[in-house]
Amino acid sequence: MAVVEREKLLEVKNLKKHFNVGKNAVLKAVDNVSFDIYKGETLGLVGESGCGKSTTGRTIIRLYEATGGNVTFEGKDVHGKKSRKDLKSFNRRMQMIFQDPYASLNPRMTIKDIIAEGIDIHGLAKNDKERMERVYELLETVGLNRAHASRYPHEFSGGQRQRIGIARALAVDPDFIIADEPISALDVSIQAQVVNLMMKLQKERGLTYLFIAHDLSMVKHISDRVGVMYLGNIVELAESDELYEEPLHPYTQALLSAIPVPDPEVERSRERIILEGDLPSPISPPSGCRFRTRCPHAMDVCASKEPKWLEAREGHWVACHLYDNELNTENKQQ
Amino acid sequence: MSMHEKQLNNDLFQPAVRSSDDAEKITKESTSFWQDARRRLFENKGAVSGLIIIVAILLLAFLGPLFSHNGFDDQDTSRTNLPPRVPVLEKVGFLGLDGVDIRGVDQYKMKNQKDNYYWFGTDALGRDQFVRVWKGTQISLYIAFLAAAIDMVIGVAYGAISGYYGGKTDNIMQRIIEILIGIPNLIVVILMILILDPGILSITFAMVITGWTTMARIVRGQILKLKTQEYVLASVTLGAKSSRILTKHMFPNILGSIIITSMFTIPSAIFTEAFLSFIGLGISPPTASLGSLVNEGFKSLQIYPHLVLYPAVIISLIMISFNLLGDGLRDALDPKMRK
Amino acid sequence: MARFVLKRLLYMLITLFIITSFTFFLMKLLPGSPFNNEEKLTDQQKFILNEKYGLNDPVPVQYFNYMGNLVKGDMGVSFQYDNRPVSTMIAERIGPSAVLGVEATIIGTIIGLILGIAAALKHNTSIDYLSSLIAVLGISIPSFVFAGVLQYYVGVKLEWLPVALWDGPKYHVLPALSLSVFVIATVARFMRTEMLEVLGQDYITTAKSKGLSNLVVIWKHTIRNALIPVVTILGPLAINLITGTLIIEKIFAVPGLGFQFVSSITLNDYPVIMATTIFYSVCFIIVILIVDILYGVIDPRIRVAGGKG
Amino acid sequence: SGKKEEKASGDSSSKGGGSKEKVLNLMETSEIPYLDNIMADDQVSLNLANNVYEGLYTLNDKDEPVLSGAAEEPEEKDGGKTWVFKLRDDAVWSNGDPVTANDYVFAWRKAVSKDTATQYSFIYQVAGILNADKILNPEDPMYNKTDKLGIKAIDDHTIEVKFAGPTSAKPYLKAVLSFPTFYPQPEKFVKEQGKQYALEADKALYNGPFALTKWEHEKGWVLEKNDKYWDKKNVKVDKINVNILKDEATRINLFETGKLDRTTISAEYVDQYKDKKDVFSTVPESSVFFLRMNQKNKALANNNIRHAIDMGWDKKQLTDVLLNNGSVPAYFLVPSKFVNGPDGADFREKNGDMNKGDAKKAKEYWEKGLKELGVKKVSLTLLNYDTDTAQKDAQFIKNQLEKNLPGLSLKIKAQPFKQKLKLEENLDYDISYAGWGPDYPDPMTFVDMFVTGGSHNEMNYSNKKYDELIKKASSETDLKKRWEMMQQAEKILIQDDAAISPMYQRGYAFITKSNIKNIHNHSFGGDYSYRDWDVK
Amino acid sequence: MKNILELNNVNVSFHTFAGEVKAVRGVNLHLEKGESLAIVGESGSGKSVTSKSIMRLLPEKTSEIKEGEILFEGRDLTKLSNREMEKIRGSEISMIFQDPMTSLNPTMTVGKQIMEGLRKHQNLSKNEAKERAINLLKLVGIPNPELRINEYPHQFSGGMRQRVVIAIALACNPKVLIADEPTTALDVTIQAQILDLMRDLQQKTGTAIILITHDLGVVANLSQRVAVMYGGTIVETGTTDEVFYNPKHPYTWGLLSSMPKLNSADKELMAIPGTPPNLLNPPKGCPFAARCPYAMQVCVDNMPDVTDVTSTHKTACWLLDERAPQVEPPEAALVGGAR
Ligand SMILES: Nc1ncnc2c1ncn2[C@@H]1O[C@H](COP(=O)(O)OP(=O)(O)OP(=O)(O)O)[C@@H](O)[C@H]1O
Ligand SMILES: Nc1ncnc2c1ncn2[C@@H]1O[C@H](COP(=O)(O)OP(=O)(O)OP(=O)(O)O)[C@@H](O)[C@H]1O
Ligand SMILES: [Mg+2]
Ligand SMILES: [Mg+2]
Repeated sequence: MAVVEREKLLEVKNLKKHFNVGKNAVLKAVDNVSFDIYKGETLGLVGESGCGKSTTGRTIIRLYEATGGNVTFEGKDVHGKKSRKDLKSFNRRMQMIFQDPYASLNPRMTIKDIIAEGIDIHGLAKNDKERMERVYELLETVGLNRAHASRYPHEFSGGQRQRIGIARALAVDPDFIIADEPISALDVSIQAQVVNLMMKLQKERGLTYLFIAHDLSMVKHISDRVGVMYLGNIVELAESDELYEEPLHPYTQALLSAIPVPDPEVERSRERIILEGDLPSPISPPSGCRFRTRCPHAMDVCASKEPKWLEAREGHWVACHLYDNELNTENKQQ
Repeated sequence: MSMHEKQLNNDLFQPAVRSSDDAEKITKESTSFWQDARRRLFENKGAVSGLIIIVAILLLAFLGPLFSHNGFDDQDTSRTNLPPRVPVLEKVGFLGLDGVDIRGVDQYKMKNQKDNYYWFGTDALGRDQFVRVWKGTQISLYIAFLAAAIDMVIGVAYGAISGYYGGKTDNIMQRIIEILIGIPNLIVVILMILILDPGILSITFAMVITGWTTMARIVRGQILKLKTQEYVLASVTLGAKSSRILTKHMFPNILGSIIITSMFTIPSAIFTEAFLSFIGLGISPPTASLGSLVNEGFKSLQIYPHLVLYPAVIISLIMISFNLLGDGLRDALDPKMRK
Repeated sequence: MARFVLKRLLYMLITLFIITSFTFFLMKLLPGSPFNNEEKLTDQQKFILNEKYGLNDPVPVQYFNYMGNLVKGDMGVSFQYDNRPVSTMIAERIGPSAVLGVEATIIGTIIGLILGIAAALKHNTSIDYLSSLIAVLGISIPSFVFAGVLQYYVGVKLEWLPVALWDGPKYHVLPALSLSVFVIATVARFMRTEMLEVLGQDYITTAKSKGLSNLVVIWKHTIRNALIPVVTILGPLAINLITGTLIIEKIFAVPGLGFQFVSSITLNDYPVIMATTIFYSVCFIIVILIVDILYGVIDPRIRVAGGKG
Repeated sequence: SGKKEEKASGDSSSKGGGSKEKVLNLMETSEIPYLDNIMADDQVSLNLANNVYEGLYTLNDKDEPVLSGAAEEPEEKDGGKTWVFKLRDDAVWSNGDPVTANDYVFAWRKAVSKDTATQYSFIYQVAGILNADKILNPEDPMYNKTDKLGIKAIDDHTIEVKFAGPTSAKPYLKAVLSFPTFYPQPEKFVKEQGKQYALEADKALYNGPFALTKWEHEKGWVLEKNDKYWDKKNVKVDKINVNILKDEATRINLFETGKLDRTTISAEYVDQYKDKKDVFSTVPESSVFFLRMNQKNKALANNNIRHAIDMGWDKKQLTDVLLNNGSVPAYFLVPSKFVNGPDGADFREKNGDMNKGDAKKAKEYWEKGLKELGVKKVSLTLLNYDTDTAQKDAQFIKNQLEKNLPGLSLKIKAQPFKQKLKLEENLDYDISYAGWGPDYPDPMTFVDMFVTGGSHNEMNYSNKKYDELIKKASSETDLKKRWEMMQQAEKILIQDDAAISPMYQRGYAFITKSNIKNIHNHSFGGDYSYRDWDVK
Repeated sequence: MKNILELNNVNVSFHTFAGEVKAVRGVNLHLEKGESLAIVGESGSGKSVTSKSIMRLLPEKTSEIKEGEILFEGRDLTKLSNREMEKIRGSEISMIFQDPMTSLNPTMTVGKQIMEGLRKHQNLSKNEAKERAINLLKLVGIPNPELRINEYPHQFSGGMRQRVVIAIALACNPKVLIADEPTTALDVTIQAQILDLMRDLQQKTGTAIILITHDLGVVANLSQRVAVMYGGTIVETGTTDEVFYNPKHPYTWGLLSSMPKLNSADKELMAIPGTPPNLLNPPKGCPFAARCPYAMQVCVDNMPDVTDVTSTHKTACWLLDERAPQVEPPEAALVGGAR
């Protein structure tokens, strides 16, 4: 994939989201995260559970007020004071698909009402007939049929539910969709259905995705570029092929080495990088590089200094002292 | 190889012909949530019997008094405190419907009322309890519905706003509830007596002031839980207004808890009304409600148990049927219970 | 933890201050004077009496005087009972009320829990229905009716227990039982729902998979987890019982707080109204605090978060 | 003999060896508000004071004042304006100190002091003690100068009481002096105790037939025979347990199980006990209940309408069926068997029943009244107490009146006691269910209520003739004339003006264990003197 | 016989309001001493029900083992009394549940939860049990076990919780360990640790493992043999190599091909269209027929017979019938080939 001049759709700069969790403790769920998303691409975001992926997504779409930093969408600031009208138009442009396909559907609403909600809110249909037409169209778009319209969420399989969630997001014709682990709650055979659908829609409608997941193989499959998060920071960001072939950050390396492959021979013979210990608490993250407590290559400097966000290769960004040339030359000099 | 193989025709080993979406075929007519709920409600045996009892009680409340030639305030001091006596059933001794009081004296004979039948007996003023009980039922049912309505309107709204907006709003609103609970009710009620004229309106008002705090607390808790549900967040990202989120997403999902809580408020409202009426903030005598009949009848529990028995039984019946209906309603509102 | 409690206590003080002030001014709006034979008093007498109790001052002055004394811990003296300090009055009367309330809460909770647990374990059987029926009756028939029936049948007819008065443990049984009916009903209903919920949880299956017997699973794993919502409703319920219930105390001649509070309001015994209100509110707020702390004891997950201040 | 007894002090209840202790188990409906006799302003306190303390006089079983603290009838001086009492020298407080003249002076002065502010201070005005009204008047220069009160200790056992007017106009004076507010108090002890005085059983001294030996607040108390009482040989009962029992069913149940010896019962239970002659009794009382008719209301300003309302309902049914407790229908204001006149006859004997019409007559009045008013319909509200019986009564009256007086609609408005009083005071009602008990044993306590502008009038009633009669009667020294004037006033009030509609003279129904004898009740002051009671 | 556990024609049904859910239909399985068997399959295919029926942990009132026998060391577990079953649970056979977040009691310390089983089955004293619990925690790789046994589950991370669950299951050295999706909720890095841990244990203690998962990568990693379940039946079993490199059933093909491969350049994944069958009313024929791209007429109405591909590899599919057309597995399903 050649890097041609691409139009930035979304810019995230130094985004911070801290939660107050009683007793004056602050949980830094997202701390200084920056990245851009280009029009029409899919940016994958991976990382261990609890590292702040969802929080990043939710803060971008304003479900949370950001603690710091800013998000611009097509050059316009997303956060800060906005009128209802601005907010509404913003809501039309940016949508979200949620992790749990069941929890994200109101159990007491029929599918047609769930899908039509965006249509109702934004007054996209003139009358009931038009509204239903749109609902049917959307249902068909996501591979369901009209007869499903008056059923309830619990009457659907997981894959179908997730497709309903997609239809709901599509109802307002968004340009950008944040998909927060849209497939982790699904079955393997169904995951493929959803991913295929998402990719099909992207092709047809020119959608842009922020695709959050922790299933690395699926992320690689769908994403153009992938960011790796660890404990509230992005530690590596690159084109997906590049990242999978040549991961730079020790954490990414460990992650990739641990993906089980459905091939007994490969599995029998492979070497895994096993990380010692668990994810530290985001309330009191380690000083310096947050990964240092589990890093096989940890150095003294990691404890004292936060690694810089640097472009180690063209389009391949990483936050690790191992690739900090200044630091390395310093070391050499000593 | 197994037996049936031979019976299998070779033709069967041709690719199957299928319509495209067999697996996802559905055959159900299009209905709305509320239509569904209604249907489910009527399929629930408990709920239906609850409903039937309520309707029966409602009918009796309005038609019952017509069965008697007595008005609810027809007094006659020559027939006071008669125990119940019902034609035909009076022959069945153990039912105690033969006009003999608990000391074994046939009061009808003693008071020269041999030709009369008072199904629920008479009270200290010689009034026909049957008529009074059903008249009282009218009022108590009104109170029950009123209390439920107040709970629904004020309690739910208050709790919902407090829980939904959270933060400072919540903190302040919760303090207000604490204060409302802290200030003695009786003072408030007496002060209301000063400004309001007795009547059903005053009762309504008195209950409006104090009757909804429990509901508000329960609803708040539920809303707090629902607030972080993904379907609510989904609606937020669609740009839904708070009012829409509250009414469309939260309300149907907390209705179950609301119904259960109402089951506690209703009986307490019935007796609160009796108390309010007693101290002069309610319905003025001779009109009586079930609650006041129980309160009054309780004083002669040992001598004329019939005075407390019938209204108490009817209150219990109302509550049992409300509960049956409430449970049914809760199930009906849960689409998962659909068959 | 200490911080959390402290913060809550501070809130409590503010709430209390508002309740006290509100009650004070509302109370002053009550009709009539606090004097017994009001209808017979001449204006001169009223003046003298008001003078004695400082009631001739403008209400705001009275308010500041009252609050000033309150801060010093002086809650004033009763008008109705010969200059008796209201603090001692409450202290004297709270004993029986509290004992009774605690007993009723304990009896009610135990029986309610048993009923609720039985109903949940025997879901949709006659035991379940019976328990529900008892619950509904307990909610819909006022406690005084139970009290009357118990007193008459157990006390007078069977002579198993004393009819009334307050002279020892034997005397507690009937009133506590009557009071507990509502508690039983409430606890049973809540417990049943919660038990059903908990019984469906994964960790119950885990417990069973260890080979624990049913009894152990229910006792050690189910009940405690089902208890949290019950604790929530139990707090305010207990407060209402502990601070005295007029009618039951009246029926069983229990020398408690219930009657005093009601009569202080109907007779305008201002200092008693104020003191009782404050006492009640303090109890209420403390119990809510205790409930929150109890949450933590029962559910360690909440302990860490330090509650939702 | 006082000295001998002192030795035994500290052992308050020495029981006669062998002979069985005589114990009474009684009840009250509320806690003792005041153990201080001067503060006592309610039935419980007054009754207690009557039994544990003693004044100059006490009422005997016929309700006549007899000497108790005073050794002999007073020596009258000044044309009756000064009485000198000799006190008994064997009367002592329960700590053995003698009851002295100074104790009386101290107590009386305390009673009229503004710091005491007892509600019954007015009884000093009723008795006409010199300067009492000035001392009690905040506008008077003599306000609160208690030492100016007409009482003086001549020596340890003699007091001199001065009156503002001739005592001969007050035939009830001695009875009034039997009222607890006139009892002595041991100055030294009271001062020692300060604020604590009479707050607990052991914080007071007793000079009456009984001593309060145990007091558990809100629960009950125990009276024991006072060993130091000068007349203790005539006190038969050894011990009285009093429990506070607020609920009637509870009282009956306790009575049934033998834990209670005597209780009042209400209508419902009367049926149950009426035939048990050995336990059932009714006791008349001297309170009268009546309907006030507020003449600010146009309809009620009409004499015929008032007559119609007074006659339009059956008082006998009310007392016999509803109250059913020994109350008697009242066609009068001054109760029967209250006080006898100078002629020795009951006040009622001459005045009898008034307005004893029937429904037919009531209707005639009613129609006449309506015609005069030029209306067909009258709607009125009946202000009522929020008690069970009052509400039942009101319903009966409403039913009767509406039946018998076509065009009348009566709405019942029950109100909490204080609010009811306020509404009455503001004349903010039409008809009101009211009652009056005597403040002193004389018809005047009833008949003077309705003078124009009187503080107990509260219904805008005004009749010059009536006012004049009352005014004259209060200073009339010719007792016979005075008596007749009062009777005439009552006639005007009821027969002519139907200013009020009397309902009933209250009675109480009691059940009492059959072994309890010599029970009497007083129409004034404390209800009972237990010293006369006996357990057989 | 080496089989420690043997399931013969096991049928399990649930009785629901809607009717009988036939969740497991004629399952045959065997487990040898010390081996590791994986059961894979779609959600709802009956994996958990099968394993719970071995433990007899299905809800008593609503479920029923309708047919078949479950032999554990020759004893039929379905015939044992509850008492006898309690002795086996946790000590002879133990189980790890799917969700580490919910399978620990939130209100009991971790240590107590581990000790419970020990004290029951091995009659250890409190201290002995504690010591053993500490050892177990050490074994599953939890640092500072002495301190951590006194903590509550919420104080543990997801991975640690899952390790606690494993420690509980291993406490009494069971002969059979059933692990129901032990790593689904975990991250790959932690998943890897857990898999290593289980392999270690198997080698050290000779415990036989039934591993339930739908992640074929995990299967490839841990198991010697695989059983593929679909619609309540086992559609294919064999050694891991046989199933991965020579799959015979179209569902297995679908499963293998729907996994994205890190090194494949294909943009479209091979999804299996449609949804699993409704077990309320299971199809007469092959449960997969409705979604099978190769379905024939015979598949719709007739349950396929089990065909032995090799002595260890068995498949239930009509395609293996000689009358059926030859079908090649799709490219994407060829695990080895594309490598
Ligand atoms: N509303 C909240 N209040 C407090 N803490 C929160 C809140 N939401 C998230 N967190 C914390 O922020 C951190 C990041 O959470 P987040 O949900 O973003 O993780 P994630 O990467 O999406 O994990 P997962 O893969 O489990 O979804 C976690 O430690 C979480 O506990
Ligand atoms: N208690 C129950 N009542 C009714 N049906 C049940 C019950 N438990 C399971 N089932 C049904 O039995 C079938 C098999 O369920 P099971 O839990 O074994 O699936 P699974 O293969 O473990 O799926 P997953 O991968 O999602 O865990 C499902 O259709 C399910 O709906
Ligand atoms: Mg997330
Ligand atoms: Mg499962």
